[in-house]
Amino acid sequence: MSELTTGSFSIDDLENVQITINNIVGAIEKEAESSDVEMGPTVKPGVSSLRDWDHNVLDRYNAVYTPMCDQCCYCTFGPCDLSGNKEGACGIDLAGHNAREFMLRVITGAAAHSGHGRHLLHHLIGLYGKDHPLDVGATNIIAPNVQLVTGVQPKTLGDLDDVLSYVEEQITQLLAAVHMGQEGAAIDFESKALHGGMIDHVGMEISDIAQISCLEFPKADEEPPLADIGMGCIDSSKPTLIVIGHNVAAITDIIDYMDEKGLNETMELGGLCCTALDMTRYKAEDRTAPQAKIVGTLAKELKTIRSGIPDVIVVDEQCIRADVLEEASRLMIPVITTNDKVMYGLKDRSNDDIEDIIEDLTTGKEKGALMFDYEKLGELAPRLTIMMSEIRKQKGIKALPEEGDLKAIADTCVHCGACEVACPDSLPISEAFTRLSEGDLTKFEWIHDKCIACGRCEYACPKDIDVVDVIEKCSQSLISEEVGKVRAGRGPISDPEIREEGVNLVLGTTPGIVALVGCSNYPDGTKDLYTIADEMLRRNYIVVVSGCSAMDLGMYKNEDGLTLYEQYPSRFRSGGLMNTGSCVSNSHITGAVIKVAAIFAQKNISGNYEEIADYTLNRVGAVGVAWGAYSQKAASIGTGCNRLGVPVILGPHGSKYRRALISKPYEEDKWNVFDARDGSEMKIPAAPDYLLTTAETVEEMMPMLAKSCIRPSDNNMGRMIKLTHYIELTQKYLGVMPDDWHKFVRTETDLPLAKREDLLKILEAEHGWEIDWKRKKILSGPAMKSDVSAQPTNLKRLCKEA
Amino acid sequence: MSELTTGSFSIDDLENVQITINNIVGAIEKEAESSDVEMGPTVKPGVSSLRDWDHNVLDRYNAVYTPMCDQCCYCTFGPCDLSGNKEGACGIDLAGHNAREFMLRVITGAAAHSGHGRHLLHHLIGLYGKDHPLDVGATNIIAPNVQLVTGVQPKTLGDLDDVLSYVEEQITQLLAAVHMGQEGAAIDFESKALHGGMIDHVGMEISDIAQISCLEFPKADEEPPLADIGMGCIDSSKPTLIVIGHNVAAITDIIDYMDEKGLNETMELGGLCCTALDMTRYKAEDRTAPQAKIVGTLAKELKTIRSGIPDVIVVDEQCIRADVLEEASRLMIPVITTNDKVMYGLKDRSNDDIEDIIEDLTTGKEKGALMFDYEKLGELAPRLTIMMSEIRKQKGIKALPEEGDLKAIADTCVHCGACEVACPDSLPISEAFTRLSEGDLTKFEWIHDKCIACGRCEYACPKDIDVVDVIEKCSQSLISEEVGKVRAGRGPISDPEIREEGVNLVLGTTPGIVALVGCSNYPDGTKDLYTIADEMLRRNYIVVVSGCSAMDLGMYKNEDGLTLYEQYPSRFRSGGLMNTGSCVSNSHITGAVIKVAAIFAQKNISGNYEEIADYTLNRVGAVGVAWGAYSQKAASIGTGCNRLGVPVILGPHGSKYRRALISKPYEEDKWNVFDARDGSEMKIPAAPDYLLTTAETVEEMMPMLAKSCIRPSDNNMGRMIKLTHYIELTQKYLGVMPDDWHKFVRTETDLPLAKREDLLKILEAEHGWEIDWKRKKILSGPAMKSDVSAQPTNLKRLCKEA
Amino acid sequence: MVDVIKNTQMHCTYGCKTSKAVQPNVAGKMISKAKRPLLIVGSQVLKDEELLKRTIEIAKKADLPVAATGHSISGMVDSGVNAKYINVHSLATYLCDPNWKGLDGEGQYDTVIMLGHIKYYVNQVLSGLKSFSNLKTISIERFYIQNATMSFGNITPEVHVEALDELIENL
Amino acid sequence: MVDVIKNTQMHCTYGCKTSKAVQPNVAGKMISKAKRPLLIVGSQVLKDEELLKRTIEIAKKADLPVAATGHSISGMVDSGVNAKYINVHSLATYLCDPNWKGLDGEGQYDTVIMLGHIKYYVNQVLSGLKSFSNLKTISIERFYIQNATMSFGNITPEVHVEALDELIENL
Repeated sequence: MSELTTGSFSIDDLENVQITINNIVGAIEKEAESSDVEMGPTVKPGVSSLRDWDHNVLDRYNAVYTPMCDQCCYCTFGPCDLSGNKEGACGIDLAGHNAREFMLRVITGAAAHSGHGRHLLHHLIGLYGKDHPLDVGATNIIAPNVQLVTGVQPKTLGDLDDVLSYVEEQITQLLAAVHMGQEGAAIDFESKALHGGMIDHVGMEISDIAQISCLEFPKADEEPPLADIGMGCIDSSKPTLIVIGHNVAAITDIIDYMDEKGLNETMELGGLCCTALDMTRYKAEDRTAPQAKIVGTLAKELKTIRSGIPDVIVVDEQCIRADVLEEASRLMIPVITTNDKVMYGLKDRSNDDIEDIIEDLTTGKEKGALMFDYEKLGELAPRLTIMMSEIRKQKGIKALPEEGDLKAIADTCVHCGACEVACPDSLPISEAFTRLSEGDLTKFEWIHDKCIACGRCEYACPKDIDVVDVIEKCSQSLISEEVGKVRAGRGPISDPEIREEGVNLVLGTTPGIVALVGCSNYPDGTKDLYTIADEMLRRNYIVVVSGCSAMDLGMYKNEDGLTLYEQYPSRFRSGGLMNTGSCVSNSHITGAVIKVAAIFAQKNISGNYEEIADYTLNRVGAVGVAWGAYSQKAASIGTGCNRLGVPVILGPHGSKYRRALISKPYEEDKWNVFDARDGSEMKIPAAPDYLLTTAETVEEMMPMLAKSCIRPSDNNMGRMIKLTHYIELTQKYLGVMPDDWHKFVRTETDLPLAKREDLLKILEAEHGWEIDWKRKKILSGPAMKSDVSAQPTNLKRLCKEA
Repeated sequence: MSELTTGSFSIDDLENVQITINNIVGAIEKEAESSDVEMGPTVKPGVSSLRDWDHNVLDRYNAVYTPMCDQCCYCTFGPCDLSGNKEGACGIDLAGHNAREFMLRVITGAAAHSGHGRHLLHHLIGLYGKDHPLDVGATNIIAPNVQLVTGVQPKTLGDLDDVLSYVEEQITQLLAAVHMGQEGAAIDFESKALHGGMIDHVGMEISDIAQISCLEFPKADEEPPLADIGMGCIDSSKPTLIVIGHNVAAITDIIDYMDEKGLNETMELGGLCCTALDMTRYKAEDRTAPQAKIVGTLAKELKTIRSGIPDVIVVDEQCIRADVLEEASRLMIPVITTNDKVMYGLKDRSNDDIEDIIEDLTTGKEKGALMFDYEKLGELAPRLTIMMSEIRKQKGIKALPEEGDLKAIADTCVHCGACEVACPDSLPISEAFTRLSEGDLTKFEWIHDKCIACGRCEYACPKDIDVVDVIEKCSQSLISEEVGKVRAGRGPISDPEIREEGVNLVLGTTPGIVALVGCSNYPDGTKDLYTIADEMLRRNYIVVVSGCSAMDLGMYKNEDGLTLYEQYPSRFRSGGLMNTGSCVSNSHITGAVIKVAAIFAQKNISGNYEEIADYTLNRVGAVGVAWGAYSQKAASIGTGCNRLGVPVILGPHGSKYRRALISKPYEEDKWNVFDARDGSEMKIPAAPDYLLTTAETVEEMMPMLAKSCIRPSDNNMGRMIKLTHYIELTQKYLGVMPDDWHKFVRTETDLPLAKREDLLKILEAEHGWEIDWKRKKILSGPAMKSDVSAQPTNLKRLCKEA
Repeated sequence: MVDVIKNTQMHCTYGCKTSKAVQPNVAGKMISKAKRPLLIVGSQVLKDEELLKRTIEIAKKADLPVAATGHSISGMVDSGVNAKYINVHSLATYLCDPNWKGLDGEGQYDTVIMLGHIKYYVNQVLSGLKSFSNLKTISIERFYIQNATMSFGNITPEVHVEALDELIENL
Repeated sequence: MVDVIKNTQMHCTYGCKTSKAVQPNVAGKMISKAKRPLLIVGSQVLKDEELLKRTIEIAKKADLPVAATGHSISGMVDSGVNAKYINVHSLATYLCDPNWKGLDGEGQYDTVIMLGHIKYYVNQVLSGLKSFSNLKTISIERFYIQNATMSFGNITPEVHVEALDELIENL
């Protein structure tokens, strides 16, 4: 029995009894011994285990609160007025409450991802068994986040189960702290928020590696196939099935049924949000182009329904408009819910006969159905779609106003401006109606590209104008041209890629990783994202995308009609553009960062969170961007990045997360670290100068990105490259030189080669630095020394004694 | 190996490896076979498993929303204006959002309890091992809630571990649904809220049976000892250590140290909130009177600190004012935090030498310390208390204003009324200041008894008057008399008690169970609770109390100086008054209800939630009361009762939970159930006519309580008794006859004996019923039949075919 | 004329929609004009005889049916007022239901008048009516009640009595 | 005189405390009187030449140092205005810090004037200043900004230009 491992076995004299050994006490330690896996100090950290690290980081990057409301209404002592940082009835002040609010958003996001993971895992274990091996491609580190946090190196689906229980325990502990009368200090709510963010990446990783391993997704693939995207790519003459959500578990059976019955030409299958992305990954391991089409992001949901094109809608979970059933049933589109997170009050038909369900839905007796039996769903949804297409045609279901009616609708507008006050982006709806009255549709077309179709304008309108319908109708020709290409999610970054690129990242010769993540809802549509990615790719940054950002990036083409996906290689290298996959694939971005420490720097990562985060913060120039207005998940994803030492920039809507982490570069004593070689203190550049902040415009963000990638470990070549981009981007987008560029200069070789002489002159004239003009050398001036072999760390404990 | 069970064992040829078998697949089924334990249909129900039951109940008891705010600020699309039930940017409407808000409160409460349970369990397993047997007294059903929900019959501490993981999984799933873009239907958020409430009782039960089993608490004890309670029972001349919170794990070491060192006479150990209650249960299994004193509830926290009496404060978790550190350090009272839920930004001193910590705290170098090592805490806290007492005396620390200064303070009041607007109960502070200016302290004394010492008045005051200090100073003589007695928490109700009383409850001859639970913060101090309990005990109701309610009930005495605890037996029987224990002991109240079904009705309870809830709703006259303003935990406790079919009345502050469940008695088709004997429909009385509602005053609540206990299963004697109380209480407290009493009359024997003739006359004259005056019999009129052998049920599936 | 609309300070807001501050004479006229009014009287009237007296007077003069909430009914026994006990939370629930027939079976109300309630409680209960009914709600309490359609401002007990007198004159 | 305080409608409230609606002439005088003012200019000025022109005029006439946020600095190069680029979120952070020495090292500011910002963004950023600083914040945007100390109401772009002209006259 010495080969006893986790798993299941039977014993002869216990009939019908199968024994499952979930966990062998000491197994991790044993494995560590046998395979030389070192364990760090924080295996499965509790809420307070990494608090020292958090307080260390928060001392430089201060929590900045911009409350959404200066009241608290959590408990029945209240509501309490906390304005001016007053205390409420329980003694909490506005800073504490806001920190708590932010933490709650973070764990809500983390719960959404890990709740998704739990559902997937139950489902996949049901289909493939606990012993199904995990396989995510060419890597020895299957689950970098899992390993970093818990010390576990999962090999099978079953191994993920226990890790997920740890995640759930931590989330419950954090939610408990939200309760009245718990934490009293804002800084400890911040530490809890960071804990929640870290946990989120574990939950995301579990979700994605489970589905990659079971559903034949691309596995660290450097050339995953391209998929169609856009409202314009759906052939609306065919019966159309639209799926919405984030969890492909329910949908694979539909794809299989359609394949099996040869329905791919008969009908359209389109998806919105991450389920769409994961549909294109399903069975794409062999690089066959996916049949399913991506309609678009959350911002396209209402527009898609209002178009009347879907004949049936299937929803699963997350990022689904709450009014799908209401909106769809107005246009006689049956809705099938498939997940207990979203049930819409519909009758559970899981145990009913398909024919009965079809009868009830085609006759309109029921507006929709709840279906937990995915095999049944696989048959029901396509069949119903084909039938509903015919029925809806016969009934002459009419969506959107007639073009001839637009002027009359515009004339009813009284120009009260209520719609503009209600519009999240203050779009000029009133003016567009004036123009429409004159027969000019172009202003509404212009709005279409900025409008996220939230529908608030319609509720505000005293004349009950269906503003979204008007926008959509006015933009029909634009919409029909909305077609693009997205690379299917490749999954993790492979070990060979990391091995090759790690050194460039740490020395700075690859200027940085820019990760574009999160939701869409960019007031300027897809263009902003394209601008960022294009600019940074040209400058040889590594650009990684995921989720809705990955979708939007595929919607914009250059003059030759090519998307960025078609122009840049999908490899983790300087100038590479990778789509990791759906929302939960964000874990591969932090995963790649962790792997840089593991593979390039040969660090132990098991249960060694603090050291790896410290390594990242001081050496890996990576920055995340979540540009759009967004759900709670961006808060958790971003916060998970933050704890790992990766800064994140949000768009202006991101200020409504109510909390940023911003440093004060003028506090000079905050910009010191230890040199691990001897424990001496060393000055470091004030970059990144935030861990979570917002940018006002894309133009402002460009130089911020470059500066955010500057790290103490940059060698001279690396610093020169980064500084070049920082200066060039500032000049290009702000029209001026950055006023702090000189603070990043340690020696003349840090200076951009082409401008070296000019810059030396400025250093001499404006900053009083001493220059040896003969040798073009800096004699005095820099605050920092250039010493590439220094080992910058925030952690005294990692230092050798002097 | 055929005796293999869950637990741990070692194998000889695997050195240093101990194998823990957490779970044997099929073990439950096997045990079921061997011991004839039947399993119901919902073992470890997921989020949707009991949804049919919820929808069934919600069809009669409609969710009623009274929003605290008609906006939503969850995500960065917002904030959104939902007023008038508008939809926000994600499509959610005000009803849906409010249902979500309520659900979030419920799971916050549930997380607090189960997070507490997880902490306790880790701690106790660390001390006593996984195999430590569970023992809660004379019962075969050790964990009725656990068994009902999960089918597990736990025997050891280790058995609880797995159940708690299930709880954490469910809480995570529910939190996930809070995320933007999940559930769109209010009714399904309601179902999720009910799920969270049910889960809460599992979490509470785990917490309490773990500590009862390990810490020598009374075990279903019918005569637990009495403990001292009240701010007046602390001898302030002695060094005083005050502990605040809900988790006694950290405190037992302090008690042990004090015992061991003979410090019980040297210093005072007092507690606030549930930790105090559990201190009096610790080692009280043998009925020795506890040394530790209960200072009071949450409402006494600020007053206790402001008094300056504590020399050291130790906090653990839950219901601790967030400003404890700030308030305490003003009076040089060091604060020790002991739990990761509450850390106050303090330095973790767990690994430091006690002498160093004492040095830092006695010199004021640090305001407090974080201490996770409870053995160290056990020594640190008492030693520090004795030292601080001396130091604080020497420093002449002054708390509260001098009596001579009161008039001057009163004169600074400008009577702007801002304090009264800020006061949660609109207390007449301005008038009290006028009187105080005239030298009259009595108005402030009057306020003292109503004031919950939340401190909002102080923040509102433009003259910076420390209003709470003034109230407290004016009430010194009153406070010194605040002494009472509380019976230490007895734990669960025993099987013999249930066996004896079950029949009376189901037939109604014991008119009902009234459970007084939840927080204090009664604007009328302790008197309201006394009034309710006294009235109902005199009427032979069973009264069960827990938590802060149990404390407050001990603060009021009759003319003979006796508390109700001293007047009524602590047995589960008609006219019995029981304190089950702390907050988590609320699970024993639902536990008792479950046991009635299990023991009296011989129902299978394992994984059989729906049937037991249906049984309770239709046959067990129990009602909960949570009278004060309260934290989120009351929402979860109450909602757990609701799913089980137990109605709950809240005080007026409870309306701020924003959601009630109220029926419409005029919807006559809602008041039918099936008779399980043949599936026929039968009319039932409209009682309870709510599952969660509020009462405006204690006077209003009295008749509500009586009516809430009326059930279809009442026999004639039972109905007569209940109706008698309903009529008498209405007359006594409202001054009128209830206008619906006749609706509960099925036959003349249902009528109160003493008034039978008068009532028959009214039925004839006002309601047109036909009476046979000779035989004093009702010939026609009643809407319902009297049939004691009927088996009322909401569940068609439980009915025999006709 | 008593001015009751000067002070509309609230401790906290329930959102953007805020009740219109109303003077007693206007309130009086609106009550008189209502087609199907209901006076909802809370238990706080029992704490002040002057208040109770005026409550009864309002009910009688305007011939208003009274919903007596809490235990306020005990103050109106034999007062000649058409009062019925009802729990205010239940009442608010029924008031949102177009199918409810009223306390007298004659149908749903169009205007309710709130008097004698606990401030935070009535505000909370009215918050439901504000968003989930079309009912007009007039608060004549001595506090500014944000969630009513119309409300007096914050006034002293003395001014409150004067204001009610003026309201009565205008019935 | 332009009336800019008529419409103070907001989509949602951030709590009870609401900015005082202010007329252009009053705002102008307050700016002139400030001891240590800072004009914070957002990138929206670049979308409207009239607005940009007046922004520069305000800065020059009142001799205000300018914090140029977003990429607004690109519109002020060579305009003769004393402008420095800074991220507005960072700026708001420093404005809450009594130890900050300002853009020019001369010390913390007492009054900031907001112009040319994205409505929801500036409101959000100001919410931090409202609760965590003693700074006076004057919004002269064309939207009512609740979290400022003082703000114009909601006005059209045309009225906005007129209002700024009037403000300039009163500097």
